[in-house]
Amino acid sequence: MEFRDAWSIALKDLRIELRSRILMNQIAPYTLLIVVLFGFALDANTQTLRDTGPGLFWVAVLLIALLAIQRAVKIEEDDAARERMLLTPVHSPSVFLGKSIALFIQLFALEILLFFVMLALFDLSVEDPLLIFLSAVLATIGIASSGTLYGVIAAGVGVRETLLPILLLPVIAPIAIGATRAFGDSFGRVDADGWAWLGLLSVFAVVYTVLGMLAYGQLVEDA
Amino acid sequence: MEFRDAWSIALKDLRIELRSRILMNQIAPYTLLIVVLFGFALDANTQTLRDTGPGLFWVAVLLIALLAIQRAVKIEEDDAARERMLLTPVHSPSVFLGKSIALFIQLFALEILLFFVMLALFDLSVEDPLLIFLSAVLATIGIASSGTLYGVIAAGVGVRETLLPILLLPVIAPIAIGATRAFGDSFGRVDADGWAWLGLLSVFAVVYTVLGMLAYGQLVEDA
Amino acid sequence: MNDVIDLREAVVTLGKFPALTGVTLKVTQGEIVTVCGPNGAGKSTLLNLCAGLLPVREGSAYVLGENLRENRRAIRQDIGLLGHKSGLYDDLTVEENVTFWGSMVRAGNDEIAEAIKFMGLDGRLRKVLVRQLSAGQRRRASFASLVVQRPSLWLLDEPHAALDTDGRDLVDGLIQEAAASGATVLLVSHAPKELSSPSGRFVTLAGGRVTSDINNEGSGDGVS
Amino acid sequence: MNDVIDLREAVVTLGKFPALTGVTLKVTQGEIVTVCGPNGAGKSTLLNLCAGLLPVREGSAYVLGENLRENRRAIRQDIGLLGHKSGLYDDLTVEENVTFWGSMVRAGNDEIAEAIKFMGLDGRLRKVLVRQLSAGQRRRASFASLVVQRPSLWLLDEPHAALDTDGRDLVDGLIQEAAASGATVLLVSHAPKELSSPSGRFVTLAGGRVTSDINNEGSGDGVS
Amino acid sequence: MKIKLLESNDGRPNATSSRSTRFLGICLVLGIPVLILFAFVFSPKDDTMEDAVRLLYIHVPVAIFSYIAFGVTAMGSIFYLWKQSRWWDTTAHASAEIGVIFCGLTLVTGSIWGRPTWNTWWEWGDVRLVTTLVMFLIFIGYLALRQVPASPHVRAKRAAIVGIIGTINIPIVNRSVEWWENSTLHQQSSLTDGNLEDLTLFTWFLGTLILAIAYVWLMIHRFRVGWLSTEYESLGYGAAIEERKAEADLHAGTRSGTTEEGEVE
Ligand code: HEM
Ligand SMILES: Nc1ncnc2c1ncn2[C@@H]1O[C@H](COP(=O)(O)OP(=O)(O)OP(=O)(O)O)[C@@H](O)[C@H]1O
Ligand SMILES: Nc1ncnc2c1ncn2[C@@H]1O[C@H](COP(=O)(O)OP(=O)(O)OP(=O)(O)O)[C@@H](O)[C@H]1O
Ligand SMILES: [Mg+2]
Ligand SMILES: [Mg+2]
Repeated sequence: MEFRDAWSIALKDLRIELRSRILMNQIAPYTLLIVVLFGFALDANTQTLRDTGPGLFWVAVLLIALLAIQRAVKIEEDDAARERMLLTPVHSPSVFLGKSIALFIQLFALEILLFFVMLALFDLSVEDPLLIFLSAVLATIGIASSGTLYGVIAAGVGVRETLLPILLLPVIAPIAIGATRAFGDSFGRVDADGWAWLGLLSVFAVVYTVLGMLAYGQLVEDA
Repeated sequence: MEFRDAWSIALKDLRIELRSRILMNQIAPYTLLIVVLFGFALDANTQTLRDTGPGLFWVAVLLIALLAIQRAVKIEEDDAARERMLLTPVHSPSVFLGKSIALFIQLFALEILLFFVMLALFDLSVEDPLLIFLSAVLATIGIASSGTLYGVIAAGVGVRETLLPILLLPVIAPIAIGATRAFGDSFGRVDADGWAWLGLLSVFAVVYTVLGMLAYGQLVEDA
Repeated sequence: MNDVIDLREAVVTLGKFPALTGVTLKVTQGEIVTVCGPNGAGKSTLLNLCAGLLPVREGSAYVLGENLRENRRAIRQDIGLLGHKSGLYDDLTVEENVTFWGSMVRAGNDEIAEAIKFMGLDGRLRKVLVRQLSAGQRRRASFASLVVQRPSLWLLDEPHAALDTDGRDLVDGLIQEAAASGATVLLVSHAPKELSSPSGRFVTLAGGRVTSDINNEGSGDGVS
Repeated sequence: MNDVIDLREAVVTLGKFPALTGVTLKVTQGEIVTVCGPNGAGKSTLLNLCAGLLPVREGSAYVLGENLRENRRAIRQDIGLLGHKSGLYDDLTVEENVTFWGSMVRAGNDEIAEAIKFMGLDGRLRKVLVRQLSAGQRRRASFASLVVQRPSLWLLDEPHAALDTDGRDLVDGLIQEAAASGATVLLVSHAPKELSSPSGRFVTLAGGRVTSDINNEGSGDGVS
Repeated sequence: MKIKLLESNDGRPNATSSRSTRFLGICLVLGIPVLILFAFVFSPKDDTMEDAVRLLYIHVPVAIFSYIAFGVTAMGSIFYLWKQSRWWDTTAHASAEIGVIFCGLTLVTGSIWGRPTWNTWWEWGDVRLVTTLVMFLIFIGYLALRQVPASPHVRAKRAAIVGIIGTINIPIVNRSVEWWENSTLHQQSSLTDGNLEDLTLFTWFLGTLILAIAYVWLMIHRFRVGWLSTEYESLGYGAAIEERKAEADLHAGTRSGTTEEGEVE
């Protein structure tokens, strides 16, 4: 595994994203929309919203992650670039890492945006910024690496758009729950032990990253 | 406009959907997942769930509709079938109608499924089945026709996956709100006047169907 | 008026790029015209223009007697375009695809069955999903969905691409037959000498305009 | 052992369909082998098999000395495959694409610039998004991203498709040069007579197996 | 279509300002301090809302002009579909952009106002608030669509239809307070009730007038920017055509040779 390859791959993905300006022009507004949508659905007073703030944040992140992963798979599939990659000396753990890094960066940028919007809209106050930061980073690593892994599982089957959510959501839901609890603690709303949940998140992050690096090659092998 | 053409087109779309079994194998489980996901997000007791039942139902329908519309656009785009259709004597209102009908049938089938799941899970009881039925039909017509219209607006731009939700969600959100209120009334939970909301839903259904039939040709003209 | 295509200094831009920089071209009914030219010369763009799929930015453009600057829709149903893409649905079988497009262009069931047979897609392939076809089989299916249309102007972008020798002969026969029955054919080819009848009219496009237009008489394709 | 490809009764199934029904084929180093055959004969499948992209179901298959039944990965980096699809990213420019694939196969910057120039993609096209290219230009870009790889086994599926005369000459030159420098070339073509050197070895595939294997001596391609 | 030069009639380079826009600008510069004076000093406090009432002078005018701006977008869109002229398209785009700003300001000032009066920044159950937000998002989508790379005509057409559909929502927003009375906290027509003090009413009119001038001023400038930028896009047109035509000469030799070969065989 060479880190330089991973980095080239990540850069390539990020460049494609910047080129199509999806991040700024589309996913960012979509982020806002999701928050609004939940507002409708709950139809509740601000107090309820405030209590469920962290949960909403992570559900929104999950849905955004799905979109971002779909995109990431699509750009490899559109013109058989995935097969092309097989015929290079690049090791598949590097490919996995590269695509995960790109996904992580995109998701994290959006989370920052979403975070401040929610902070303002739902009138939340942060009690433990370090816990917030760490749990966001760890959860996002978990989501990015499991997303990349499942993205390739759903790839090439012609029904990816609908298969991916089904496969992925149950897997990343536990991450979202963990992150929700950690956030809840940081906002001082839930009397959960945020740092304990952080442990869970790091387990997920490590497990999915390692598993991904091991399994990715197996999965892409048969194009 | 010939209705026979519309029907052929609808049949073709439905056949493609059945062939890829997305409806049964994928969107249906996804529907369930969304419901469960909201359960997490709310993190609430059954009473809250029961009160927000109608809202959840329609938010789930919106998300499913987005997936179904993406698919419907994709099958036309994949191998330039949209351009091919331009070179036939079929009138564009027929095409619009055909694609809307197919979308309607798929969405309605899923709504029936979702409805019974929610009924069971959230322990709801129906007080006014006619109102439920009519509001579901009208709302679904509105969603299907506006979705078909916006699907073609977002088509062919290379960033469809993300553009479509941004354009469409705010437009169909009012439909979902109206339907939520009508449902709420039918479940006897909200003291809204359900039948008045039904009026709003029929306005949307008519407006989007007429507008779609008029505008669709304009939109597909330039491939 | 017998000019099926009549372009004068037609300019077409794709995005900001002037893909056609002023094409002047007249094609009369029953002619078979082969368009050659280097990659990126604007050949596919020319076909799309003649199909009424692209707006004319400058100059004038008449196809089948209609002014494309005023009405690009009227002619479309009389045009059969075979582009680089197939225009088929991956998740339908060959037969379902051809039947669908046949019903869209009001073809009868006989014509549909005949087209499938003609392109050599009967037998096993009839019930195979288009997604699973080989490149050439897919091209044949695309052709079949065009044949049922019986257009009066055929626009063929590299009709030989991906086809085997039999397929090429079939297509050549089809082109001759179409022209003989009064239709007009504009086709793009990178290897004109390989066409079965290398006589006829050859138009060379380069840099978005016509650089040569040679007619080898004696082909006998032109009707009337 | 000098056999770059050594297949014996190799069977490959796509889904349930046996696309190759028992192919026996030996290709030695430095050879240029042209594979012909009707549409759906299994030519593309044969190339994918040789690239180690498909599992061998029966028979034996050795490529570049590796047993494909045991390890399909080891050989992949030495193989350049040009399939029906381009393997490029639509939203990157020509230069970005070739540079990316170049860096994946450890090519130097000079080689990358040279490949772009060689395929006639310098100048304006260098900065154009692949999405906006014409069919032939896209094919050229795909070739450029292959050239930087300098593979020892070239698998080319209709290398002439969509290319203009210049492009075809370039590609023919490339193939000759590759073979001369010790690489092996297996190419699929529907119009073998059109190749610049119609001598050499021709393998015909039909119904998923080899039906004829003719060697026109005197080509001088084989370097051994 | 003729390609106009980037020059105005008097031969000078085209700018986005002119004598009349400068006049409007001066009116604004003078008018805003006057409005501030009236809003903060001369007009009285409200009995119930105290000083918060002063937000009325900005909140209501921006709300009204966001309606007007989106209305103009719809009109421009309709006329574009009818006449296919770039003028209407640019108008629609310019107005939508200003409308989004005004609509955003409505949301912001409304939220700020809501804090002291309703004790909350935002109320999800409120029909007017939510429908205003929906309108805002629809036009955010409209602007996103305008960013998408596509040919100008295609983009204009698609945007026109989105603009028209978006505007259908405006009457719904406007009427929502009357239709669903029981689900709003929001003020109903307090202006037409006639129980406002004279000076308050006057200040409110002044605010509306200033906003009207601001809208017109912004429109003219934004329109010209839009017009010039499309003009700018087509600037290289002639040169691009020449460059493209020259590509032919590169291939001239080889190509004609090949064609003749074809004839001979
Ligand atoms: C985010 C919160 C708010 C939003 C989105 C909002 C939105 C609007 C809109 C769209 C209008 C124009 C209605 C029309 O003319 O049809 C309007 C008018 C008005 N708003 Fe708000 N508003 C908000 C908060 C408030 C608050 C907190 C107050 C005062 C307590 C207020 C008082 C008014 C008044 C008095 C009018 C004029 C009503 C009329 O004459 O029709 N608004 N608002
Ligand atoms: N958006 C764009 N920006 C820049 N150039 C473009 C754009 N769209 C198309 N082009 C260029 O316009 C030309 C399109 O030509 P066209 O597809 O008609 O070529 P062609 O003659 O069919 O070529 P081929 O033989 O390769 O199929 C190409 O040179 C392409 O690079
Ligand atoms: N899943 C499947 N089910 C049935 N048949 C299949 C399936 N997948 C592939 N095929 C068949 O296998 C064959 C694939 O052949 P291949 O693509 O190798 O053909 P080819 O020789 O490259 O033809 P062409 O010249 O048209 O490119 C085709 O006949 C195709 O119909
Ligand atoms: Mg072309
Ligand atoms: Mg093939």
